[in-house]
Amino acid sequence: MAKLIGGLGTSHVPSIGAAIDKGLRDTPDWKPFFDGYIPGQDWVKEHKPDVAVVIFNDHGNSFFLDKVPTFAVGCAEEYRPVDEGWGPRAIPSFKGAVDFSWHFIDTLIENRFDPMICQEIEVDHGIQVPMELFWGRPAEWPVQVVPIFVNVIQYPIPLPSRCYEMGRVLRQAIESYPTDERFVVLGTGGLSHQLQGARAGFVNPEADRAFLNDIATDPDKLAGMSREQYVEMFGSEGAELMMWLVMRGAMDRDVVVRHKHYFVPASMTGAGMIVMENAATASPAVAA
Amino acid sequence: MAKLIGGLGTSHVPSIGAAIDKGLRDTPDWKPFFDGYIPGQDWVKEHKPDVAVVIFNDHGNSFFLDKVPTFAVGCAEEYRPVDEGWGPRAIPSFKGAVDFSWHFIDTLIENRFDPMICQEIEVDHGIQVPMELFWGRPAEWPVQVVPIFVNVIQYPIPLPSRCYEMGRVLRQAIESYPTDERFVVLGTGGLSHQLQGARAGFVNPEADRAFLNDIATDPDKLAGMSREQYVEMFGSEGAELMMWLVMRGAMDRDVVVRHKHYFVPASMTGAGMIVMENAATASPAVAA
Amino acid sequence: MEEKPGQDRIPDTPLFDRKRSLGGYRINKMAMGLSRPENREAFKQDESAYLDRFGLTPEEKEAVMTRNWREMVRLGGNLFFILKISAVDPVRITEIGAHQAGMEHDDFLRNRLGKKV
Amino acid sequence: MEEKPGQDRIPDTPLFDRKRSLGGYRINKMAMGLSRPENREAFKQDESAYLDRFGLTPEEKEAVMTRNWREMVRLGGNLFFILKISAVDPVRITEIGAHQAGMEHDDFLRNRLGKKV
Ligand SMILES: [Fe+3]
Ligand SMILES: [Fe+3]
Repeated sequence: MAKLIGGLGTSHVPSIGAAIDKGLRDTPDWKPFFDGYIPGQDWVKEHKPDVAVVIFNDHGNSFFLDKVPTFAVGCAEEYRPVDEGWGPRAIPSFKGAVDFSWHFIDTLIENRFDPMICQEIEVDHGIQVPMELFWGRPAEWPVQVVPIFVNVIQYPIPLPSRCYEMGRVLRQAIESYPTDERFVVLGTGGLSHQLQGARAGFVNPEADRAFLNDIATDPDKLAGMSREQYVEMFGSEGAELMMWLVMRGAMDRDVVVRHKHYFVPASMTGAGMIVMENAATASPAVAA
Repeated sequence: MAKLIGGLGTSHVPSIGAAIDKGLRDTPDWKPFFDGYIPGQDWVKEHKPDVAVVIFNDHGNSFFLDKVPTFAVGCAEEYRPVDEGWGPRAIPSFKGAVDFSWHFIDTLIENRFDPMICQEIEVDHGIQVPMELFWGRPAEWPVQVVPIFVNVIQYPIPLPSRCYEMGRVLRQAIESYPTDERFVVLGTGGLSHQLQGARAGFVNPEADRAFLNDIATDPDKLAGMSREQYVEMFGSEGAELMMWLVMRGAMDRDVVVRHKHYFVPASMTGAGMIVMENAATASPAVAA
Repeated sequence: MEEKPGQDRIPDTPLFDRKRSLGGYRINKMAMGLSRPENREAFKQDESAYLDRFGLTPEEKEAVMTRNWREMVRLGGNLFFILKISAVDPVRITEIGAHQAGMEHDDFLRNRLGKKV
Repeated sequence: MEEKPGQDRIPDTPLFDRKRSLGGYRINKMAMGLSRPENREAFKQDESAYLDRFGLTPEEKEAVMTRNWREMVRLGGNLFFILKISAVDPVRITEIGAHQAGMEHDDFLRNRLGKKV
């Protein structure tokens, strides 16, 4: 059976992609941010996952307001970068883990989830940036992906606890998948930021740092919070942080934190990263 | 609070609409079919519902295979007839119960359903035909509608029991909606038919008649059946009959059957109709 | 876990599962296109060119152009999509059914649908 | 039942609820259009004509043409859509933030984002 080897969390701010594209990686503004991801990249190189399940939200690029899915799961052969206004970015397309995607969709339906099933869809910075942060900018991505889109823009957005539940179903799908492939799950989005209204520019480094602790040690608390508490604590767009709960829900109760990184502000956002392994099957490496 | 005054069930075969359009209502082929709906139309005239929640499936008209939602709920001001290949039919557009739709969507999300939210969408014979069968062909529809689209075409389709559960949430939404509007819920689709494969033309009048009994008296049995049992018993397309369970799930355990009608074949389909009221609040009229 | 439908365990009943949805994607997309009047016109004017626009394989093209419904379904065509071909080139749904069943039309009406013909 | 978000009970934090999604539909659709190169060209060539194609009201048009971000958001514009205007007419996201906050840019960077400017 397939195996879950790690849970990764990261912000997916579009400016990160723009900074890479413009060659700003080593400028004073960006270097400390990018350097913080080196241990995460090393972890990926060492553990060589075959499949990355990436949870993110579309930002008005693949979906318009006419039809907003609460959860959408991709099962395409290929996911091309979408034109967000500046033309599609010059990064390789993502190859889909097609067969696992369908298996996951079957498992979701059997477990009373109601996903939209996407055989053809383009993807925005929500998945691009996390992939670049952990895998760099290869000529071809060395992993196949399963994109999970969550509506965190138009209300009603899903409950945090529903995201957490979805993670449990994802774990079940991985462990019932008859290959020996190695899976990582990436929760993306956040941390605190607000782009709209007079509170624009709100960041909450203290809450962000607490979140990076709690996601490892007390995820039930985070899953029990209301949507409104997310907005209050992390800002109107920071509420997308609840997508990390899908990743966390796929993991065991007890995890080991391998790496962790926090930087503020990346553009207008508190930016964070975490690498976790299930404690029961963790590699012998020293914790961060 | 709003009130559920009845649960209606009916087939939604496209040929029914075509027969009306071509003026074939009173031909020998169609008259017995249409006459059977007169009591249903009388019931609607007498009970004057304000809002009709209609559960149906799109038939490759509003959605393509690129993105297939398991459940989609409309919250638009207006739903126009879609061009199914013969041009949009010359029937009035449907007016949406916009505010209730959003209330229902909120209630679904709070109850761990994951609908797609549709502010702009056209509708096919899946809703058109049931509306015409119960309300005739008025210049303007005298009710507002809430369309619920269910994927019953591309596998995995939802579990019958999940449809039934959705009905309970619908009931909760109606009874927590602060107006005095009168709601009917229409389950549509079926009964037995198969359009594809060497078993094309399969109908099962015996199973259909049993279904029309069980939907009133033993819905738990129908909700407990597997998807495969639906296909086996009602044909590959007859499996859409499970959408009646959303309607039935919105009703009480005990119902009174006001009217019932069965006719086979309408085109290639076993066609059925039912009108039910909750026993506890049923009008004093004599049962059918 | 209930047994998964979509694996054709019911005789002569092809379910529209991942395999067919993927395999039939081109045919169904072409047919979905017929819900636009300008595409219906294009289909009528030059069917072969219209089919090429959607990248149909020679096998798929042949099935469509010969109105071989059984073959279209075998290749992943779904009736709800391919039925739109009958909006351009009329044929009754019962004829499509009879063709798939491998029966004469009257025989199909009588023995499958129980009609008195 | 938890309290429903989307009712602006958090100060200065407009949530994108049914009211804003409906109210901002035209502005957001217009902005979504800018993800196509031919529309970006049309916007550049004749912004007013491009906005008219999406049926913007005079109030909405005024807000877009004066790059009044605060007003666009008040009218239901959502940042993820209207940000695409900055792909055609460049402006930094922090300037958009500062405008909505009613602050000078440097002040915004320093006091909201904690930057040393
Ligand atoms: Fe985001
Ligand atoms: Fe149907």
